[in-house]
Amino acid sequence: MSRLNVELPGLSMRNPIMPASGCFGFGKEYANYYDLELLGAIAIKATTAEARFGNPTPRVAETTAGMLNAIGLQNPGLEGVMTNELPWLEKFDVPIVANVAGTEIADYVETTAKLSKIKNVHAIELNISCPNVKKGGITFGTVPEIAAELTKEVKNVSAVPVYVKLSPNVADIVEIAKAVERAGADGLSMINTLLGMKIDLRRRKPILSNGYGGLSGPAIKPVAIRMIHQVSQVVDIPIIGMGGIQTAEDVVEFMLAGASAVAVGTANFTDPYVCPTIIEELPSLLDELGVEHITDLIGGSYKTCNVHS
Amino acid sequence: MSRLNVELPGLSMRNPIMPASGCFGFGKEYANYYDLELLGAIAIKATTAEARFGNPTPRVAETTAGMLNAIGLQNPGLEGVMTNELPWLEKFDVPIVANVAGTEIADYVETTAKLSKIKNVHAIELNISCPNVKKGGITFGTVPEIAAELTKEVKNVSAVPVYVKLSPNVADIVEIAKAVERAGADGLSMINTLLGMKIDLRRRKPILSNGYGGLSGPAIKPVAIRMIHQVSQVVDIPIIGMGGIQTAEDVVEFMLAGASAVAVGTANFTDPYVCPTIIEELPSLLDELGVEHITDLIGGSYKTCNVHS
Amino acid sequence: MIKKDWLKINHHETIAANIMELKCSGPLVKQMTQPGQFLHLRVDTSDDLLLRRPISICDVDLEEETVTMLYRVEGKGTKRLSSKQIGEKIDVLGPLGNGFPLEATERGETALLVGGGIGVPPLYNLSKQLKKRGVHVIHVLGFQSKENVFYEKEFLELGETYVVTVDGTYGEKGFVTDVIKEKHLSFDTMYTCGPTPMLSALQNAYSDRRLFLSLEERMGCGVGACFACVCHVVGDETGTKYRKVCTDGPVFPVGEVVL
Amino acid sequence: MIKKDWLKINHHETIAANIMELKCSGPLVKQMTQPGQFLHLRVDTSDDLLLRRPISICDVDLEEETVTMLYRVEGKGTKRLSSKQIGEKIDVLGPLGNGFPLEATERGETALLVGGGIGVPPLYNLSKQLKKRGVHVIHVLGFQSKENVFYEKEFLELGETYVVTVDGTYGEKGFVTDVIKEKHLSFDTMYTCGPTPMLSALQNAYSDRRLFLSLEERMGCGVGACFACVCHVVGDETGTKYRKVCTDGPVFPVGEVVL
Ligand SMILES: Cc1cc2nc3c(=O)[nH]c(=O)nc-3n(C[C@H](O)[C@H](O)[C@H](O)COP(=O)(O)OP(=O)(O)OC[C@H]3O[C@@H](n4cnc5c(N)ncnc54)[C@H](O)[C@@H]3O)c2cc1C
Ligand SMILES: Cc1cc2nc3c(=O)[nH]c(=O)nc-3n(C[C@H](O)[C@H](O)[C@H](O)COP(=O)(O)OP(=O)(O)OC[C@H]3O[C@@H](n4cnc5c(N)ncnc54)[C@H](O)[C@@H]3O)c2cc1C
Ligand SMILES: Cc1cc2nc3c(=O)[nH]c(=O)nc-3n(C[C@H](O)[C@H](O)[C@H](O)COP(=O)(O)O)c2cc1C
Ligand SMILES: Cc1cc2nc3c(=O)[nH]c(=O)nc-3n(C[C@H](O)[C@H](O)[C@H](O)COP(=O)(O)O)c2cc1C
Ligand code: FES
Ligand code: FES
Repeated sequence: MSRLNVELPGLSMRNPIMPASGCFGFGKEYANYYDLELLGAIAIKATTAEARFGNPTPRVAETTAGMLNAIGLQNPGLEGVMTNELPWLEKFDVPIVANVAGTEIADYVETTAKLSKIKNVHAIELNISCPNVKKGGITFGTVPEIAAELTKEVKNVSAVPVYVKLSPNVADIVEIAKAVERAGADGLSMINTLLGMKIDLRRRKPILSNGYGGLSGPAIKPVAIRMIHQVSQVVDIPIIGMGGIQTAEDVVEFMLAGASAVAVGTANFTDPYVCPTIIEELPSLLDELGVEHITDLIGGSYKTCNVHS
Repeated sequence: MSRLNVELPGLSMRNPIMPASGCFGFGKEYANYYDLELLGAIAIKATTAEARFGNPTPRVAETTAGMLNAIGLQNPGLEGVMTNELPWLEKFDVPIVANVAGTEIADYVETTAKLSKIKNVHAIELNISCPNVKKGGITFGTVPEIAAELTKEVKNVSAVPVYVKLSPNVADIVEIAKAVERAGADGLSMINTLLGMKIDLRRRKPILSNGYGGLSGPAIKPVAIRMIHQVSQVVDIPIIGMGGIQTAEDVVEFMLAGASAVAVGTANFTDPYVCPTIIEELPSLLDELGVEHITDLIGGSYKTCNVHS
Repeated sequence: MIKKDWLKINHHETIAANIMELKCSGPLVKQMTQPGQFLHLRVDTSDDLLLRRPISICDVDLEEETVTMLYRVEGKGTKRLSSKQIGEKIDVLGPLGNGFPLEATERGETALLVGGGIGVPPLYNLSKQLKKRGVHVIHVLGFQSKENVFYEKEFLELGETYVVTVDGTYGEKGFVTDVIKEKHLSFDTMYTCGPTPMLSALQNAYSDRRLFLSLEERMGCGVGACFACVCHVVGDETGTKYRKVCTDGPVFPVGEVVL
Repeated sequence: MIKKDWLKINHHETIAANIMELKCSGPLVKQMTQPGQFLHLRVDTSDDLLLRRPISICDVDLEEETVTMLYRVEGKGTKRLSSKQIGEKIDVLGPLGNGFPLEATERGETALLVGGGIGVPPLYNLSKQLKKRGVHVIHVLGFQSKENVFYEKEFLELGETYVVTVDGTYGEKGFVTDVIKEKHLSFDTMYTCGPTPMLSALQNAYSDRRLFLSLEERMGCGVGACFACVCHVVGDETGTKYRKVCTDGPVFPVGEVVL
């Protein structure tokens, strides 16, 4: 009897835990640490149409309870991912979420069209935190109309459900969420990183060679919880929650806020075993909280009907 | 010979350190801990036209390297502040920054008109992170046009320079900053808190009775540094920087990012002596960094002319 | 006058289920004269826990400059505090707030001290000081269950002591209010600290008596500057009057604030 | 196979200005067989420092299951590490990466080991292992100043050792490259670890020799998953080829990666 399984569009997950995109490569490295089939799903690193080297190093900086990254979407490109990475993952019975990035709509469309047809890709995660070169560098994810247009075009070509990964760097996350839902998104992933910076006092220069980078880790958790709480009450599509998750308690908090599953990013760096540890600890935490099935938690902070008290 | 003094519109500060609004009451409490004249300035708690009790408790929650607050702008109202709080502060030779909040433009105008004429009020800080009731609850600080309109109206009546305190909960902080500069702001304060939430797993309810609250503390520092770095390069008015400052090193980082002075908020709760401690530590840190006068640091992360290397 | 210092841990042990007894010393203790005041502890210096934890003064030895605190291991902060070893130092701000008024009870009168759970500790030094002033003290201490009971012996040494457990596994069964009625305890002044439902029950039953209640609220600064810990004032029609638990309280006379 | 464990601190002391020697033990040490590999340390369990710190293996005693690390107290993490006491445990991930190839030098040949500052430590176990294989070892160790010099005696016990300081306050004055030239040191293989400018100078001077360089880069995961620590590949026209310092390195043969 499973108490942890979660059914989401395209993703039949044995538990709600997946490593977050960009924090788990294409799975090979952590496969040296544990059996990847323990995971509910795997979100692989962002894939772009062409191979990319990314930004110059340093690409990471530590901040209080967080980290900044400016990897710059390094990846082997669509061809590389299809020929080298995804086939290797086939031996694991675990659904893959393919994260797709680009600099214009055509990139996303091309990449999605091809990736979504690969056997073990069960869902596409649209990374809309990238700047749109055609629109003068405005980030896709900050303008509802642009986010919606991108979603629609990608949905047209995708063979699997599409999750749109929202950027938290906006004034009104609800507006964006509703726009992509209307445009056909099957689910949402939230949140991506907050834009941040750290300066080296002695060199008087940013630590990241790119200047700005994405802030992740427990520092941003309250922002993620708030956004998921806002959005989950007004959309009808499920949310994969992320942002600072480190423990089973964090997972419960995200689900109470309205997430249907979660992704763990930065915490993999602190502890490579964090995902299986969380999965192992969940059942006893559910016992302690008097929860039978993990899905009973979803939206529990506003859905009174679920509360056992 | 002072190495720490900073001259800003309306504010002749003996050092760049002021306690942040809302974290220092009206000065009375911390006056039991140290001489308030050690400070560069004091930003007093937000004043509204009418007295307010604020939100029900709990009003604070701790998060990793941060805290959430939903005080709800409790304050004795314009009359109370003018008759009880400001006169008491007169005995200290330290400039006061009066933080002004409201729910519609008329509130801000009324409060500023009166407060700005009080002898020891040297500057007004406009808290534009409040929801505008007349515009359906949209936060003043998230729409450039509304922020600009508010700034202009307030400038019209203010007898002292006006600093506009920006909300970080926006997609494009530069746009807002430019709009309020054009509308006549004499300076900027940034950043206010990020909107966040924390949920109690057992009660399944937000810890704050208000649900959402403002995230402050070191968790948000990278966001503050990034925004100040972005804005200071494109505006000609000075910036009072804040968000997670705890140490003299943090002050230097904010000034390198482009702040001309700083405010210390949450850290007062961790250590009531934090402001005088920072002030005391600054000179030796300047020595270590080879900086003669603290103002040489301003914008040092992008102004190469200032670098001694 | 110093208000914050590093106290050295002399003693740290578990005395009941999840309840630790912590003794530490330093010159700051000299100022801890008022029972019912609290200390604001920084549990460690890492930056993930920013807020201090308010913990009541349970007892002080002014000669030895030693203060005793009893605390329940609850969340992140008290868990981390519980790992501190003898010899380590801890950053203490205080004493803060207004404690129990000793002068409210005259020599020869009887004071009833009613504590619930982790509200029991501040009553201990209060009882000692009242007794020293010639006040007759009676204690009613309520706990969840047998395993949670602490300091019974210590209170017994000062006077009559009734222990009550909700589940009846130790002492009387029920709530503190039950015992006060059943035992017909009479008193001139009542001092109490404990969970809000207990305080409300006592307030309802004894609103016409000399009753002092110690409140709990989540705090930011602990010194009166942040307005985190306010409560409404009884009978205030404007709804804007307030008291701060950290500086006006934590102890209030009955009828002053809304619980 | 375990890859992460809590090692117990046996020894922790300052051996030069800001340089600490840390020895700890546990079964994980059994796997630390390759000189030049590194350990990824979690300096403590509070949540304000999320990233692990990469520290080289300086020496191992496989029998005693003890590993020695030398580190410089730099920023927040190493400062906090330096306060750990004997008996405390520390969370160690590793050994990670590809170390120095012992087999690149044949019995009877000469290896020149060139270290700069905090790049010196990994050369110590390398030297020991090379010597055990019958290789003749020569060491050139560069430091800023006299107060920064460490492990001279330890290296001397293994073979010829030249210490160089930038300011000339100890040993030869100048850079490691100066000494190599002035002393006409000849070698079959050179192994080096130190600051990038030093590595570049050696690479430029000895690009046609058997030379292995250990690189440093800021890391996220340390295991190859995050792409934080990449470097370009020499001669790659596409600009998209890379090596990861954490898994492909930290040791690379000369000419493989762009410094
Ligand atoms: C005046 C006063 C005196 C107190 N005296 C004692 C005492 O003598 N012994 C004792 O065990 N406890 C006492 N408490 C309660 C104690 O402060 C909390 O149990 C403690 O702060 C919980 O911290 P944590 O790190 O374990 O929990 P966490 O959940 O990690 O705390 C998170 C935040 O919430 C606050 N918080 C959580 N619970 C409470 C609470 N019940 N009251 C106030 N703040 C809370 C914490 O201070 C912290 O800021 C007192 C509280 C007050 C207000
Ligand atoms: C493969 C490898 C082996 C190393 N071996 C040793 C050794 O044996 N002894 C030793 O003293 N140092 C060694 N270093 C350098 C050591 O990792 C850094 O000095 C240390 O991480 C600094 O941490 P901090 O907390 O003091 O500084 P902080 O400034 O607080 O560190 C902040 C972040 O930046 C990273 N960082 C800062 N400086 C460096 C650096 N020079 N290299 C890599 N990351 C850095 C930290 O790991 C951390 O993630 C090695 C580095 C690498 C990559
Ligand atoms: C090093 C690193 C690389 C990342 N790369 C990607 C990426 O390629 N695509 C993406 O959508 N998100 C990426 N992210 C964001 C994470 O997937 C996640 O949304 C974010 O880090 C918040 O979760 P966390 O706090 O658990 O790390 C990356 C994050 C980190 C730290
Ligand atoms: C308890 C609390 C109350 C605050 N009240 C106000 C306020 O009244 N007006 C205002 O402009 N900002 C207010 N702020 C925001 C701070 O002034 C500051 O901008 C923010 O906390 C970031 O700085 P910090 O991280 O140093 O706290 C408040 C912050 C806190 C924590
Ligand atoms: S805790 Fe800040 S006013 Fe009471
Ligand atoms: S540190 Fe993550 S790939 Fe090397």
